[in-house]
Amino acid sequence: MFLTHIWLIPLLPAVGAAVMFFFGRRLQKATVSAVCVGSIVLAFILACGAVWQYSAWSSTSDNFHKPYQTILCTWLGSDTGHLNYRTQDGSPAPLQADVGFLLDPLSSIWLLFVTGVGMLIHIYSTGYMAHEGGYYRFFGYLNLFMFSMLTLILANNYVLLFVGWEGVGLCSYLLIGFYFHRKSASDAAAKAFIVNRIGDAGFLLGMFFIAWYFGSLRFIEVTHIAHSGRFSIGDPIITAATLLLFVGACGKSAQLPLYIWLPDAMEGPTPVSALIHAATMVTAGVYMVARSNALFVLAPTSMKTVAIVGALTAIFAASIGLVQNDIKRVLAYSTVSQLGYMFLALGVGAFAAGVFHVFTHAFFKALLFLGAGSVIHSMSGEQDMRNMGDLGHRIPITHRTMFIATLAIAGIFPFAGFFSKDAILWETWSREGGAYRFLWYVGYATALMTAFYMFRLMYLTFHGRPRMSHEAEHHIHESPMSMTVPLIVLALCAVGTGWLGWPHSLGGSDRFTKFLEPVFAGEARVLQEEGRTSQLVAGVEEQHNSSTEWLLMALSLAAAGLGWGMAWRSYRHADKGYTEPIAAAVPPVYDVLLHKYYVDEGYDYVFTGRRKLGNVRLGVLGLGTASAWFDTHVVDGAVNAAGWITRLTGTISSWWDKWIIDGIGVNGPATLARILSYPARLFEWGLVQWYALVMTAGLVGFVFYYVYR
Amino acid sequence: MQNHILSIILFTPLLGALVLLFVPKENKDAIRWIANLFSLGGFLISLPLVPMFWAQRFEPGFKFIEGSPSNWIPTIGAGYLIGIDGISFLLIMLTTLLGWISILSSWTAIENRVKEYYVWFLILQTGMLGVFMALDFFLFFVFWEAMLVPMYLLIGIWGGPRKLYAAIKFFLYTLAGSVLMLLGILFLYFHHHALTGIYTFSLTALYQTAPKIYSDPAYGPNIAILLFFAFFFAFAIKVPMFPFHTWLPDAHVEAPTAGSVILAGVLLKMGTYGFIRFSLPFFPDVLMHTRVRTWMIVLSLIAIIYGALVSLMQKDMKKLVAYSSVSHLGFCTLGIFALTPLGLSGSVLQQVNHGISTGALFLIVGILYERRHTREIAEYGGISNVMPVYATITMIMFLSSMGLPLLNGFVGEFTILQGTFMENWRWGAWAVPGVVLAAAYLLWLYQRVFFGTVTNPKNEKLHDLTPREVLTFVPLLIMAFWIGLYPKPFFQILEQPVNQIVANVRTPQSGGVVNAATQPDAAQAPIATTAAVIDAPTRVQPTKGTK
Amino acid sequence: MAPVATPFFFYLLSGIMLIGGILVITRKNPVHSALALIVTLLAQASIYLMLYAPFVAGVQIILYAGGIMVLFLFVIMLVSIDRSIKERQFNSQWVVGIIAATALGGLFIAAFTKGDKIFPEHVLPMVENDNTQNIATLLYGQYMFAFEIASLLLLVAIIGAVVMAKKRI
Amino acid sequence: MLHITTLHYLVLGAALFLLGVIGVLTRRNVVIVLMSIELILNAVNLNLVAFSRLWGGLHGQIFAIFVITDAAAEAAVGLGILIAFFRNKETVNIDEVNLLKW
Repeated sequence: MFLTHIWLIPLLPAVGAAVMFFFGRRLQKATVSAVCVGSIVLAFILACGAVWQYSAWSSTSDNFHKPYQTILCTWLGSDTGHLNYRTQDGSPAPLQADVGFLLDPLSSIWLLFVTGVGMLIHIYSTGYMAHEGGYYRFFGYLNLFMFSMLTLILANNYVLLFVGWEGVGLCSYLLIGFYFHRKSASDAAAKAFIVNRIGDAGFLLGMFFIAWYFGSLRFIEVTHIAHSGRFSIGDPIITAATLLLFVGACGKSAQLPLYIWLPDAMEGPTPVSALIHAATMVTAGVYMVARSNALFVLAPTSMKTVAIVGALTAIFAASIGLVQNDIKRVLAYSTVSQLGYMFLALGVGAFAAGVFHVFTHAFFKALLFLGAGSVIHSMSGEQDMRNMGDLGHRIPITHRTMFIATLAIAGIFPFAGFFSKDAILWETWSREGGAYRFLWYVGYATALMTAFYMFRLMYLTFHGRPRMSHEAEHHIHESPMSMTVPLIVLALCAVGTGWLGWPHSLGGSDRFTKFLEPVFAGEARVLQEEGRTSQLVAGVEEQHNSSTEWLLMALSLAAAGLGWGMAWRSYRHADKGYTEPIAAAVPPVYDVLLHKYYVDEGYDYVFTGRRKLGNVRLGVLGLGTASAWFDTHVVDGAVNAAGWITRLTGTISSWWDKWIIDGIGVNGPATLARILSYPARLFEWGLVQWYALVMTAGLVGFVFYYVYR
Repeated sequence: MQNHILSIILFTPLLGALVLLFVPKENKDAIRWIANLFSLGGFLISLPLVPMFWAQRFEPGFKFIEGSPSNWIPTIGAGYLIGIDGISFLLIMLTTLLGWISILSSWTAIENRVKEYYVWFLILQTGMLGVFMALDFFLFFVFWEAMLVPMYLLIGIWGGPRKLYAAIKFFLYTLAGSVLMLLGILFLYFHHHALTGIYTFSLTALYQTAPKIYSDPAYGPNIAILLFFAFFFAFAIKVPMFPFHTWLPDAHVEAPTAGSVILAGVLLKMGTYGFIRFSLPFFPDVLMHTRVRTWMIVLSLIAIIYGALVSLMQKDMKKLVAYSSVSHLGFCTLGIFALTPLGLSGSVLQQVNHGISTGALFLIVGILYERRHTREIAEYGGISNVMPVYATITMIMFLSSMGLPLLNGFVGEFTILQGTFMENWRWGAWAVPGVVLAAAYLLWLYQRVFFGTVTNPKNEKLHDLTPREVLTFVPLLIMAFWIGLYPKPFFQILEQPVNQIVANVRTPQSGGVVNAATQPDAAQAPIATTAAVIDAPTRVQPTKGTK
Repeated sequence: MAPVATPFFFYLLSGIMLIGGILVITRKNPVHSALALIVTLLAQASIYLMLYAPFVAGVQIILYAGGIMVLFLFVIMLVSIDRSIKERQFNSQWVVGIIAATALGGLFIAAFTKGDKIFPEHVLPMVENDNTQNIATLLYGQYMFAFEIASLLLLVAIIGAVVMAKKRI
Repeated sequence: MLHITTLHYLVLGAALFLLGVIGVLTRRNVVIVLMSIELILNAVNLNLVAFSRLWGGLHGQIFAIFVITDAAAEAAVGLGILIAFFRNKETVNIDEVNLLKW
């Protein structure tokens, strides 16, 4: 029942959004909350039911480890089979995109945490947004986002996934720009959308390559064909396709070089940052790459690219996060960095580990954001950590839950982050006989930085001396129940979710990887055939050297501890005008980090052209200016010149006509006639009776002639 | 009724214009009511065509044919011969819908010379419908030219400050192209006579003989290419394709709102329609065996990116939308010259989409213009605060225009891109930046006009949409969502004609030199059997879940 | 009719006509002229009777004296004649005009004198009764077409007169 | 002499005709000019009827009737023009009609 009605899961939020669109303006806040939160709660229940039913269904012998697919109807395409294109081998394939849903372990995981975290954040928002204008608009957008995200997750083909993909981008745009009267917010919104669009363009092209090569865009068919062995490893078209898909993922999941929109996206309300820009939407890229794993494993170049980009992003963003002062920006860079981790895992072929990190990260990062939101809420909108301090005992629930989340993200045993992060680091170390070991160092350094900037955040916010103004201090209060309850639930998850992937080396059974096995099993075979790896999934893992793994765990714990310690030393007693340790040690580095490596400025000079380089405008705006000039002066100029030449010849012709042809040729004889006519005119003075008289005279003459001839 | 439905649709607006002639011009409200009645009537009368056409959407050839060849001026072989296929059907429905909407939208916008305005508008409507219906080249040309005059007057009388410049530019530019087309038509006409001894302008007859020019030793490929360009200029100016587009921004900026809507929504489609209806079937060999097609594709790609870039820099809202039309129409011509069923059907769908979304965009600009009498982007800001409903509708239409999935624009663009990509992936790849730039210029415009706080005190008192204005948008919104959510009917309507055209173009003509390298799949299909060209695919059955 | 009476009446009526004609062209007041013209016309109608043309005589009285002259009188009433009565009545070329007319008259007399012989000695006999019937037969028979043309001419004249006399159409 | 011949009628007609001509040529008042024209027409009619009597046929009389018709039409149009003219120029003097004069 749940499985067959799986389409209800995305539809419910869509209905909520539609209700808000048409009637939201007239509804009470309570009704708005009831409709929107209710739809998500229902979706969550349905999602749980569907996953539960799916696990039962897929363990039957008939459907063992099969994905569940249901196709409602054809969306794109004529459905008659006559509207076709030709694939690369010349066979016809229809233009086809279904409204179809696919449930397998991969989408189950996303389904659960998206609806779960989404539900909690909806509840949280009823408290957070209670005093804001545009309440119904906010919830309408949130519901629309849930619809898009769930479509993205449950889609059975790339096109429908793209629908969700663009849909979440749109909702992200709308929600970042929620405070649209602020210029910075609308700038950030447009930036997010356009940067995402660049990624989407790559995604589109990747999709076309897949359609051209595989003749279908359904995941099941593509995976099936990819597994069939028709294509050799390293096939250039598949490499191109996967690289283009990864461009899309870079846009959506904020990887280098398209990460720039995510920190700015913090202009949106904090629940939005938590839901969209931390827990769910930004992991869509990870989802898409994991979904296309069958293709990626056929393209080692793409895999390497993914891994390197991921690792670089991780350390790059973490280093920026070290010195940021805006509480949400720290978290934003942390998100970018963690997403880098996930891509690192995917790139080295440890899909399950990457997905595991997505899963745990969703909870603790959402918790961190919501906690930050709670802090901001209590501080009456203040986001700068330099003006906080000593909040720990004033908002205890927020403090404690956030502390749990910090432990989780820093990778302290036994919190969730520890398991997922260590899984990634371990896979990076061990995959392909250590080919990626250089990336491990990067990941390790990142872990150290992560611990440092997270504990820096904690100490600056909750400990040290109070640095806020007296008025603000006076207003500090713990958030309402609707906000703290989600925090507590998420804190529980931040502790517990990691245990799902308790590794074998520590005596666990790593249920998480096992659950995902059907999705990635095929790839393990490919990788093995390739001879690139000796182990991937459970069952093989016992063979590896547990002692090395323990050593690595200990090292990363040490790194986390070191970061914590450094932060403790520097910020424990932070008072007004505290010194940043990095600024004290190497000021130039601090400056570069504080200005985010000047990347935004560089992009403005080179790509967007919003800043002029001297007198020259480069980038798109420069091209646009040049094109506009070309258009008015050259293209339109040519048209006008043609008109001008025509008019010039016209003027000459008319002069010739007037003075030569008409003047001499025509008017000449006329003038002559006129001159000659003067004598004749003497007889005519216009009096009627004179004419009659002349007539009579004529008559006299006439009669005279007849009488006397 | 069934047999004459096309004629009824065609002449209803003209009847309205005749009736209006008898209404005293002082009686403005009566004139408005009558004009609206007739335009709405024209739309409603065209609705029964939908089920009728739907019933025979898979049948080959033209449907609802009326008249016969040479029944009009037998001495020269011109006839009143009209009929439609899926392509013209969609465009006709678009025309009747947009005609109604634009007439409705001019209720308060036009205050002087109301009677003439509506009379010309209704005549224009008949002209446009006639272009899409005519199956006789003479008739086609008559409508093609006849529709120029009302548009010229609409721009020239009710336009903005530089209306005369714009109107004359529009008129002369289009006329220049038409003259070349007339020469081309006459050549085909006499060529047909030379081959068969019959003087006729009937399209179906010319379809038989025109493709033979290429391989005819008396003329040869060069003549065929020249002829192709004779038609090309007429259509490319109308579309407008890249170097011929500059009349468009001027005409749009100066035209009254309804004129812009019709100009963008329908008039531009005549160019693309001309390509599909005439250029492709008349000169298949020119397209398949010479470099001409590559040039067409290159021009389309330039239009896509260049139009978007120029649009990015505009300071005038209408000009911005006008250049975005150049970009969008670039997609349409790209789809046409990709010469694949997907490209063609996407192109026609995109033409309809462009009519809907860009039509709506011009209405949107027109509404602000009516309130503030300026189109300068810098004059606005924070309009969302004072006109929330308007802002919402605008957002939806912008999204539709930039091709967001589940709205109409995406369906067309995706199909075009896929069809083009499959023909040559580089073509598809070069077109994709246009999608990104579309988002850039539209969102930037939205941000500058709607976001922020109201900084200009003149904008503080703007009132939101009136019910009449909302009513003008409702059909467009419905269509936008319909095409976006459930485009299958449209694909089914287009399927037969596009396959037919592609089959005609890709099948080697008698005596034509088939270049196997450029045309790997040409040999399969006889001209008339459409389904055979691209045989039914072996569809992989989806894995159905158990209940 | 007795032969004595005929010359008498002829001269009487001729005298009336000529006096009337002279009055027409010499009176200052157009009303007087018109009245004189009526007298002339009535006298001429009598002469028609002497020429066995009763129908023409009737038409002369009804149409000319009755219709056209009423029209003249109306117009005279419509246009203001006060000013023109006080002004000069003859134009600058009147001497030349009279000379020309006299010359013409002289020529007429010469013509009559010279051409006297071309007329037959005796008038041909003529059916004296049924004149109207015979005219009708001719009008609706032989002259049918001319008759219709004349009616068309009248129609045009009516429309023309209305168009020209009406202030605004 | 006592016998009245056709010639008498012709002389009478000629006299009437000359009176009419004198009127047309010399009078300034348009109304009287028009009346003079009527005189001329009547002179012609007299001749026609006289000849009709001479030849013993009715054709002359028919002609006379047509001339009367013509006179009626001419009078109507002429007087219409007169009224239009008077309205514009406030005069009935024919020598002031010189709009078409070069």
